[in-house]
Amino acid sequence: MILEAIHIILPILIIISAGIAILLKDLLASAVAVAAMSLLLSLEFYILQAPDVAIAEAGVGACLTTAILILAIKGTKRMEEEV
Amino acid sequence: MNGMTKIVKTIAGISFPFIVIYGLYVIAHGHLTPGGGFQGGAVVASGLALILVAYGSKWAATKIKEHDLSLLESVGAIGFITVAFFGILFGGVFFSNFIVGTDLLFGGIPLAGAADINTGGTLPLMNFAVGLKVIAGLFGIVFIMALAISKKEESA
Amino acid sequence: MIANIPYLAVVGLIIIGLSAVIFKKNLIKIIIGITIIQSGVNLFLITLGYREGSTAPIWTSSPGGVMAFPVPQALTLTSIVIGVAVTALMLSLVIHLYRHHGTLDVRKMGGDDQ
Amino acid sequence: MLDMFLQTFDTGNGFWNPIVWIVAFVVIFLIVVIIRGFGNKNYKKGTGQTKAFLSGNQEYEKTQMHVKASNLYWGWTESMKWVIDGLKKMHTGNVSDYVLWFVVVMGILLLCVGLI
Amino acid sequence: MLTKRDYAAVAFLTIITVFLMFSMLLIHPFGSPNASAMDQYIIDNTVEETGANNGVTSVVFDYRGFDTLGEATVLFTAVAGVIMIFRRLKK
Amino acid sequence: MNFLDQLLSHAPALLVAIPLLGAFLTPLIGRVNDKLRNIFVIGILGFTGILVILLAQQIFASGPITYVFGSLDPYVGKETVIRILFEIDALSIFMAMIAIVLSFSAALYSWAYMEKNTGLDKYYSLLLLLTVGMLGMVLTGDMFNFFVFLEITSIASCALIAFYINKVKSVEAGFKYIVVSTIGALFVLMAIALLYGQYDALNIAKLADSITFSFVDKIALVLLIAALAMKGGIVPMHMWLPDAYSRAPASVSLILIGTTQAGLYGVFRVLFTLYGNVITLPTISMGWALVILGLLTMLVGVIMALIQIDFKRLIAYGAIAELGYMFLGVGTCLTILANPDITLAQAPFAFEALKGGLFHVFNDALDVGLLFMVAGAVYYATKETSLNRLGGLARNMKYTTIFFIIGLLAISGIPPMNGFASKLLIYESTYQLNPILSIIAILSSIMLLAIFIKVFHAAFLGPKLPQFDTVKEVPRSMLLAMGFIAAFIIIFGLFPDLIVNTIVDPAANALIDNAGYMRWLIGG
Repeated sequence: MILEAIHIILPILIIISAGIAILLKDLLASAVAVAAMSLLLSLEFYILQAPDVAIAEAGVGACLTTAILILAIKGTKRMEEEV
Repeated sequence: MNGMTKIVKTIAGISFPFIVIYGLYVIAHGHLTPGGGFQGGAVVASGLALILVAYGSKWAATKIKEHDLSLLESVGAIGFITVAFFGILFGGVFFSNFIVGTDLLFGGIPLAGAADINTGGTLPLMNFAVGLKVIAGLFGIVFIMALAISKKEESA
Repeated sequence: MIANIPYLAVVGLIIIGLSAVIFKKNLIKIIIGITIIQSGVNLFLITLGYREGSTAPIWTSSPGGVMAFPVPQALTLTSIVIGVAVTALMLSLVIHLYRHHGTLDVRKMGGDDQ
Repeated sequence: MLDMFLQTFDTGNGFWNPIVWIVAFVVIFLIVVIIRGFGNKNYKKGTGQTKAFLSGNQEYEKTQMHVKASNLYWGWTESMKWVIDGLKKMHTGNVSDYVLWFVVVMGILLLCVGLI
Repeated sequence: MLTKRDYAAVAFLTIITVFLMFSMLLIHPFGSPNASAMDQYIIDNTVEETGANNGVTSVVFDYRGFDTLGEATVLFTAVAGVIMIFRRLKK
Repeated sequence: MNFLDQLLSHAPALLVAIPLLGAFLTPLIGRVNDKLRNIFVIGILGFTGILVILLAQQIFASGPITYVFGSLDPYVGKETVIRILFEIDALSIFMAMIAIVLSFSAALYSWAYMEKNTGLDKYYSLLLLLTVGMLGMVLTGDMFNFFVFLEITSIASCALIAFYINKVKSVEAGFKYIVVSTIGALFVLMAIALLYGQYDALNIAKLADSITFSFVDKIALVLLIAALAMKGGIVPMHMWLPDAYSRAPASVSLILIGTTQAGLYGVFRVLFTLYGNVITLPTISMGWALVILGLLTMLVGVIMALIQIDFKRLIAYGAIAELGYMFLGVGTCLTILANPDITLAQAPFAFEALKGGLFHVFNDALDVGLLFMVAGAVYYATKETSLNRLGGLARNMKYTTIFFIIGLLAISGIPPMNGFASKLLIYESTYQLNPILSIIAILSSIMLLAIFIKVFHAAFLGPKLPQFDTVKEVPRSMLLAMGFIAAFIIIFGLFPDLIVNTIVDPAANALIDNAGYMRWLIGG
């Protein structure tokens, strides 16, 4: 029962963090939201019995992708311009 | 990009060996426990990225050149494809797992459900090659981008 | 049985990512959108391989019983690494574009036909 | 071997043989040369005969004689302006629009294939 | 203010959403795949054939090793691309 | 002799593995010597080309070849296919020939054309990787493997398009290309996952054997077709194409033709082979969709080409128009095949249309490739791409002008060049489906002639302009590459029958002969 609840809650959380990543105006914050999404995704992978993918997603998605995103934001501009 | 404060540097220095050892463990035990060349390589690369961020890319540029990373990556890739080519020579087919069942290293035949570190045939070899490649590749990407950005900051 | 909620989350992620690519004006936001689509597709692949009450396909100290499918997990691994490669390339192009334009607005990249 | 090369290309409704075509061309060319041989031989180089005759007007400078690429087919582009303007408006050069077009085509195809 | 483009985008995104949702409802229910020929074979035979305890690694490096070569190539390509993009130009 | 047999039996794997090994080695060799690296790359591509020809001979003689990676026992005949396999039939090897001809001439052309740039080690490495991607896409028999090679192709070509990083338009073109093709590739992956989820298989033949055309299959079909057509540059998803083609180095534009055609190959393979068993069920709509997209592609391509003043951009729009002919030919065949009331024997023109479409794939690669090389040569000599400022080059660049005339005649389908033969097949067969189709096709062919005569007039004819007084003929390696392609064009034009009978006919047969593709699976 608890597992089923997690199966329902985690996808919803993932979608929420994806939405936050899109909606935030601060690119640094949205990069962090993407990292949070990756972390939740890797948790979901772990629960779906894919520990290999969970490690890869945590290492690549949550750490390295965020690192290069933040590097790129550092090299460009932090805030999203108003229209 | 300059380095961070002494606290960050120290903590990064302390945690770095653990991250690297965990990553190497993941690579070496890829055929037994969750993980493998990619995952372990990604873990080690994130450890290296941590050091890069803590000490700054200027410091890192004195220690390592992007040439060397590119070379290391080529070596990993060539090692991987060479193992695959050996499949033609010894196993008759490209990508054949020719070591399983021989007396070579990693050639042990697992008893039912009890593979150990000495089994897996070409799998551990490929794991090592891919691990090397992924470490060099992923860290290379982060390193080159960091270097390019710091250069731009200097010129601006 | 849970009424395919993870599957619907996949569609949600893909559509969120696509709308980010279509509606957002910031180049890095577009890249974040693509990352989200990638996550959605990865989640879909893993979800396809899941079996109710299964264990991971690893025999070391496994309790036995049904196992989750290994093939989709392998495919997802490949897809994750491809994703980071693409993201890195796109971001480095964006850094260059910023150097030339001084802005990240997608409308700056006009065509030659106007 | 040779007859393999000389086979005629059968298109289902007719045939097409480039070799014959080329032979015909060569023959026509020879005929033209022969007819040209009957022409007037009084032509002299270096006299006024070689200059362009523009109704007695002065000849333009060489660089101005060349019609620019964007001026070619001016009439056609002028009369088809409504099509060309529409198409130009379509090519915005914006990545989001490119993806939007992809989404549009995918939606239409989904409607076509999914509902029928 | 919504432009014509926004309306079109929303309309077509809705179409895609609806179709994808339907396909997600029609595909096999969560957690109980309806066919398992390929995967069951791998689960049954991995340990004997490849000598690995990790099913995923055996798929990645043995059964579908060629994909992994492709994946390594993608990474190599990306690194080559990034190095090329940030290369030093001749002055 | 034994060695040759051994080589030939492993040729399918070596076709991909050898350029790949070459790509990994190129940066190492480039450290030693530049000239050595160029020779190495050309040698690798030449060797691959020889392998392609050897393999082609074998396939045209004895049917499709299956190569299983990793085991001598492919588990065929048991209930499923476990491993990745290469399934090479006549169509695959046909596309592989195109890819290798383009790559080889691009490598030859780059020697002089790219000489003065930095970063050439990576450039050549990426060139080989792009070849690997194209070859892998056309040779593979596994859906996921197809996706992986698709990604290799897009990443390598993106990096190559952005080669001139100091020019902002190149970087933009690279960025647009990678965004568009990544999204397309992700939808391809989504479709593969949908198919996998239903049938638990990834092999094309196995999937084709078990497809029932349920609702989910329909969705997967649309996702695949839309994404691959975008990769192939079909209107209205073509807009990345002129940007990418015109801003890349000329040698890269040459190979990019190969990548778009690999995308088209994906469309054809999906429609005819993957969904081949249910080809009468996808209703007639898919065939008509192809025909309509083809017509749109032709018209938009020629109209946009007519108003361009940038040399390479104009050729890029011309290339788009050419893509329409292929879609038209293949779509015509599909409408007949998909109609349960008419068999193929009752409508022989459908097969002619397919032959025309496939023949045109090769011809288009050659013609557009030659024109791009000429554009590159003009740029190399004058550093100028705007047609408004060019003029009178025929006086200084005699060979280039001759090659341009050959390309002009070929692309606009003037007899006796190769474009005419394939277009003739398409005109005659589409006329029997619907006369309007062939009228539009002929019309756009005429417009193509007009477009390229404009280029000819603007760039090559006219008085000698003072700013181009010092212009010289381009170096020998570029002329050699152009001559290589031009020789193909003339041979294909003079002996169309030979080409159609030896390579196009088997390819067309392989495309509609679905049972032949799956023979090893069904019949053991």
